[in-house]
Amino acid sequence: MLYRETGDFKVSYRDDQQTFPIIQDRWLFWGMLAVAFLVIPFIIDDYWEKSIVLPFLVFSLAAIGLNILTGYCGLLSLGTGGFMAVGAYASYKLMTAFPELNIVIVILLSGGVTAAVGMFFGLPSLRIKGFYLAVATLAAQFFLVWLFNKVPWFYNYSATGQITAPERSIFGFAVTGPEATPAATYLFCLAFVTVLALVAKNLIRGRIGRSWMSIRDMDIAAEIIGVPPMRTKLSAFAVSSFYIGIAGALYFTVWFGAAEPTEAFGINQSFLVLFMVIIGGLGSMLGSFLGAAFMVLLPIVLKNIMVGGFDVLPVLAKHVEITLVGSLIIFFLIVEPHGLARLWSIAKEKMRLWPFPH
Amino acid sequence: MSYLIETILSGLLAGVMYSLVALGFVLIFKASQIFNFAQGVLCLFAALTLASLMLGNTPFSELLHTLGLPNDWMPVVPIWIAVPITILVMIGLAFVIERFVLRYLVNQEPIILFMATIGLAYVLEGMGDLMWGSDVKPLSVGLPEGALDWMFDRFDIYVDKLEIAAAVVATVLVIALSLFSQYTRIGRALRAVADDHQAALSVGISLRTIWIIVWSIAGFVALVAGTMWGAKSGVQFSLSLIALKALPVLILGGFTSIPGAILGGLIIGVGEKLAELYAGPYIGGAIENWFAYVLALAFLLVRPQGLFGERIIERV
Amino acid sequence: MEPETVPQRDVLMEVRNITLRFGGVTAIEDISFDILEGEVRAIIGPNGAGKSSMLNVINGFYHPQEGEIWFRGEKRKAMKPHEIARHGIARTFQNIALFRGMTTLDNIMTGRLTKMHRNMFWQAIWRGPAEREEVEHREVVERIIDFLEIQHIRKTPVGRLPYGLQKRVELGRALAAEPKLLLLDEPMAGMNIEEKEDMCRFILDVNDEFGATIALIEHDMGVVMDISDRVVVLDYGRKIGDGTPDVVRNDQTVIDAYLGVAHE
Amino acid sequence: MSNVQDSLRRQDTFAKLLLHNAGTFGSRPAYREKEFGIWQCWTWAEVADNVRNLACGLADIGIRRGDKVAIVGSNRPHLYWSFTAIQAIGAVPVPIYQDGIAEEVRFVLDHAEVVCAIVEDQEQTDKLLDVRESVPSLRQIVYEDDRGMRHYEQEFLHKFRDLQERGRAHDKAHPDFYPGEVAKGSGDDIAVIAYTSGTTGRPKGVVLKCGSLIEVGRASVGFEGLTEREDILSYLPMAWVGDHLFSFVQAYTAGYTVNCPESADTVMTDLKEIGPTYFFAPPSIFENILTHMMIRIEDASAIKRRLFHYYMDVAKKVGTPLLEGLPVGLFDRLNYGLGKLLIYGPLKNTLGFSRIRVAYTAGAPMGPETFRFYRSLGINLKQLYGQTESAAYVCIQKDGDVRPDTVGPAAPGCEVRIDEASGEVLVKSPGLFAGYFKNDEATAETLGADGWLHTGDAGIMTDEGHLKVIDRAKDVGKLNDGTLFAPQYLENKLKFYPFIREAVCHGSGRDMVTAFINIDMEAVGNWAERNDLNYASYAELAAKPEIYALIRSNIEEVNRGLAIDSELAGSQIHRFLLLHKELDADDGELTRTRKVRRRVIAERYGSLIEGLYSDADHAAIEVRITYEDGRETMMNADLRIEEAETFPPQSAAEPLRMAS
Repeated sequence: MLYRETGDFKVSYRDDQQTFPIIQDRWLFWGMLAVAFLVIPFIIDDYWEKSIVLPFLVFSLAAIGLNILTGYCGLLSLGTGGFMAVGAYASYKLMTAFPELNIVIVILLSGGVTAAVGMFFGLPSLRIKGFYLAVATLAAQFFLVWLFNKVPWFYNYSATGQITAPERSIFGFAVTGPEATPAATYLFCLAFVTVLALVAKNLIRGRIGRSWMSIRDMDIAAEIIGVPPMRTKLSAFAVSSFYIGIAGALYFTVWFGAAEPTEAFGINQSFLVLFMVIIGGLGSMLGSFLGAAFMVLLPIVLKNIMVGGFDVLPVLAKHVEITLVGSLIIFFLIVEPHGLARLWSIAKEKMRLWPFPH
Repeated sequence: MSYLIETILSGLLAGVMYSLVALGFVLIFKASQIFNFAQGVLCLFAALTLASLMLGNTPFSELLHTLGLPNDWMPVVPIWIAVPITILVMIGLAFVIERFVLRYLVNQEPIILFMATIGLAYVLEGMGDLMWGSDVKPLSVGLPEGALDWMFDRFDIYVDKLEIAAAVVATVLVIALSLFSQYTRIGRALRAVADDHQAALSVGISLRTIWIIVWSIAGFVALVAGTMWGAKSGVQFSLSLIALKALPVLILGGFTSIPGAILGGLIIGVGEKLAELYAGPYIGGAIENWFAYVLALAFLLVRPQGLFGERIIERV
Repeated sequence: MEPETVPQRDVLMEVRNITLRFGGVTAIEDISFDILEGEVRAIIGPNGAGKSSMLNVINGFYHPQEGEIWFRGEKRKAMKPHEIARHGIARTFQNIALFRGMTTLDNIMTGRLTKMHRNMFWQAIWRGPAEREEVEHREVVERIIDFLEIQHIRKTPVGRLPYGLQKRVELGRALAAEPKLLLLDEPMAGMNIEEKEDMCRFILDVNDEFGATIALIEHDMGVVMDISDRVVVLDYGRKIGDGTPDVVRNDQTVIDAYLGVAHE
Repeated sequence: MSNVQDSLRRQDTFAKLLLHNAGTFGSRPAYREKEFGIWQCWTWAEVADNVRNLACGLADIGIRRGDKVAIVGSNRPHLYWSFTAIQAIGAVPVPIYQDGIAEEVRFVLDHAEVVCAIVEDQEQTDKLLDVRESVPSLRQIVYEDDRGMRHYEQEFLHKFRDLQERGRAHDKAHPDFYPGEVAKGSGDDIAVIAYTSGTTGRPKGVVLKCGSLIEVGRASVGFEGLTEREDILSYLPMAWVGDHLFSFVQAYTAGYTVNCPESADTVMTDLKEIGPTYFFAPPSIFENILTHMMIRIEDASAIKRRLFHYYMDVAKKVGTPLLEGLPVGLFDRLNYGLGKLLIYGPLKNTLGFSRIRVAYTAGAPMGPETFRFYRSLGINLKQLYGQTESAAYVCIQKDGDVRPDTVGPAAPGCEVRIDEASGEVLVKSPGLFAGYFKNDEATAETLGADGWLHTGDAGIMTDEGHLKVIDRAKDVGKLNDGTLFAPQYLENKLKFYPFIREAVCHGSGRDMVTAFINIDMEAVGNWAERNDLNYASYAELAAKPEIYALIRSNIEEVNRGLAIDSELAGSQIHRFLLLHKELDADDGELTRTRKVRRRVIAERYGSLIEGLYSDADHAAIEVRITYEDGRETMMNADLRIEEAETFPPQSAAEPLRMAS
């Protein structure tokens, strides 16, 4: 209905294959980016930062990571929590071992470390497929959490077994530690998310993305037309883990400032991210964001309604919440198994054809 | 030496329990290609229901309390009534699951069904807590407990009677299931559906019926497994995590093989106990959590089709 | 332009004494034949004769227990299918094996993957080398799309396309690799007469304009006799005939084993 | 040399105009073509270069001044360049309808003494090779698309690109040749010989001169204020004078961009992508789009459908006055604005009409209902009146003074008058042709000694000086009771209904009016599906009683409308039948521009007409039909005849309601 595509024709392949080929989408994208960078920093407060915005940003990254592996390359993973832990502990070790190192570099390196670990745990994917592989990734999940629990070197032999992020700043603004302002942490994460999301989109639309998708859609045919399965699958594991590692690092350094592996990076975290990807839409960048937003907001909304609105006991509310989250997931899978992204694209298609139905 | 035997024995017994959970998975996977992640929670839910009935807990008591309704009217139910009631609850659950979940997801991709079972796990976990509360509940179903004296006296080996009992029950269950699937019409239909949905329909049983039956059986198996685990360590949330233990068993044994599930369970049980005994102390202990996976993985790399799977010839 | 009446053609590929077994079952037994540069070579035979297995051996998906394959004058070493693809062998599949989640354009672009080299760094940045490479290959692919007359479905996910068009897209994907040898596994199976005619035209045009050597499996004898230069006949994993369509058509063994059956 | 410069500066030929355009807006896009997934683009400078090479190439293969060169193919930039290249060396382009059957093509080639043909692809090459034997003058063929041409080895076949290469070499060797040839050109050169499809007889070659075409171009471009920034979509047959005016003459004089679709099948998609600012279509296309739109909206949800129809009614009431700049109430204005947001805007967007500044319809009169419909959406649609012989330039409606029932006043530079005796429209236009090629007799008949063009149209001048074209003069007749009978007027009213694709009315010299109806396969098929009617063929569908009922209701609505009009109340349609086949240009029943050839139809369907004027409730018919490849077959049918209700004449007190 709002689309006016007439006259927006493409005279070069570059225009034709840009990220947002429709001009209104481009406006929307830039508009949202402008709001995100120029408006929100001035109105954000502590509650929004810690409960909504940072979780959304961090989990968006994790969801992009998992979507690359599961949605684009077709490899189901249940080890997201473990890989986030790798990112978190890598950033902790790097921050404490090299205090002078810039936090941006620390976080990127943490992603790199996680990528390496991810590739290692991706090795079984060369022999096994489907749910067998999914179960295999659980090995990574349990092993890694165990590792960070049991080997004191990782938590610098602290008495509690917890890790705490020291303060680091960029351009004089603290982005980690208790002094960091909501605006600073928010912008810090937003910058990462923006750049990394664009990078992910670039990878997906080009040679590498097509190899991933070919493996996903029909691995045998892909190999026969010349896609090397080993390199392709490992690259998916590497890139996916890189994103998840960075998400883990941000989770620990910027969002919580402290972490303890069993709670923060347990199997439930893996499921949470998987839900985001499925509900958002497998194989969709937009879906990663929508899924993250949905799963971050859902419990908050439910809790506010129950505790705030009906004065239900928090414990009871927690139980109701779990039940409702589970039901909603089932409901969603039934209504639209391809996720929010598909709903959006259907709506968009309708808008483009309005008032005609087809 | 006796310590080693003790370890192996206890591993075998624990393995039987893993097998029991894995069995539930295999049944459902064979009949419907659904990777049922909720199997562990099913165990928890069954055990929770049984234990609470026997304790005389009122369902939804906290909720009733919040709503200002009477919440203390359930009598203590004797075991011989509580078990049938629980079985009925599990069968009812199978109906509900078929009616409200599976029916709408026919022909969806496996990953979608898998996600639905995770959703189901959440729902069951939440419902269990809502109905019965989240506190730890003791469960005593009259099984013998304590050390098996003559083993202890003769060989200085400690074996828990409860575990022996569990093993016996599990064995009986497995045999019963095998007989059921071999010699009954429904059983044959279940096996047929694993190979070919059309074939099953030609036996004259609808897919929906098959699903309900298979989920009911899985619920029953879950009840047995849950009861055994619950009797051992009390009914609590962590019980649902034993499902995760059953997963490597599945990899090892194959998703569709009942003998695979049993043998896999035993191997994992023993392997994990031995590893904890010999390797654990050197690397920090508590390796039970992941060792089973690594074992299964290592095995898979050698034999990707699992213990009893056939070598697949890929065609294009 | 030299008129192409010169019979002297080089041997592009030669399979020598290939034997392939699965467990105890012998799928192919001691088969040898050659494929000449630029020809259309048909492999025919009743169901289960080992035709598809033969293609799978040629593109390295199956590894024969015995025998060797000579390609472009060299004995081929043991290779993975994706390496063989890089050496210039592309194929289509009996049961369409397209990437269903991708568009026609993307499917055909995957055919170019062996020719794209920009590393992950450039891919991530996109602007610059990666984009230039992408556009370069897009141009080639667009010519294939134009050639196969599938412009109107360029951006349609292939899962939504009718069967005949999917077959065409698959041919496009194979063409995109600019293969020396193109293997077509029943390119016309399940098509109506009109679609078959189109496909025949495309195959001949591919042979002609892209200069690809073609080895194809086909059941429709009329089609085979029309478009192929030479025919190999297999039956129960053995070769029972080899020669021009005319020779094969009049060969008594072939008639007994295959044509007779087909005409009954 | 300075003579050359002087001559070039005069811009009285298209080759000179091209040089001028290349100099003035050299880097602006002149042509775009959807190919290989994107819009390939050529600037004016590039076009000038291409044309120069091509022209030199043509000279190199022996084309000389005065030679006739045919152009056959669909709308492609290369073929448009060919016009200029041919003209540049003093030869004469002869565009030929590319969907014409072999015999039509042969006739034109032979009649025009064509020596060379520039064709699009293998299909057209084959067509020419087939008739080459019987056209001795044809010596060379140039083809653009080399697909499938690998084994064509005849030395008289040239690839377009190779020819341009030859031209480039020739140009290098003789750099003065091209400017010299262009300078030799003058406004008096023949620009094109356009063969009219004609509703009667053999095609006639209309000779149009460069100077007059350019004058027409300048005048019409100035009239509408067209600039080099316009975008048009060229999809009409290149051999039709309308397309020539629009895609060639005006494009050169205004310097705007000509966009060519990817193929005939993708025109609607391409239209949507380009979103032309200036659009030209014969009424049949507008009618088709309208029909299609109505079909599509019927599939929409009830809410959307209701919204659509509501706002269509609003548009009918408010849209046209707004476009005309008349005062409209505030509420209506706001409501129309809302409709623009909800319906009109998106609608125009999905059709590709969002950017249109001016749209023309020409070639045939358009039904007033269809015309009003588009204008009410805010599309500045106008009628253009003209014929090949006047370069399609006689009357144009003026902004702010557009009426559905007239074609507007005489365009700048034109004079129009009505012959008092015959009521025929007589025209003087700067675009007047120089005569029919090799047909002085016809020339003398059409172009009187007084210099007036006898159009053959019957018309009247309104008091405001607007021309109202009633019909072809020879078609207008009288019923036995003396009532005026204008078949086309009735047919256009009928064709407004989506279910009616074509109509042929009879009545001249009869007691009453009757009609043949061609149902619209798509619209009726869609309706049938919705109503669970099964059918296997067009003929079967057209014979269904339900469909007869459907069409009858349409006809009766037309009758009701006619009853109000005192002059035409007598020409209500009494009896009708649904034809079992679609009228087809290949059978000679329509012209290539889809005009009804009454004489042919009267001959072929004589028994049906007799049936209509008897008491019979059915009539049998046998017709020969021709396939595209020239094969023929006989087709039999027995068609039912039904009556339609007619209404007593009323006074016009009640305002004429628009059918919806």
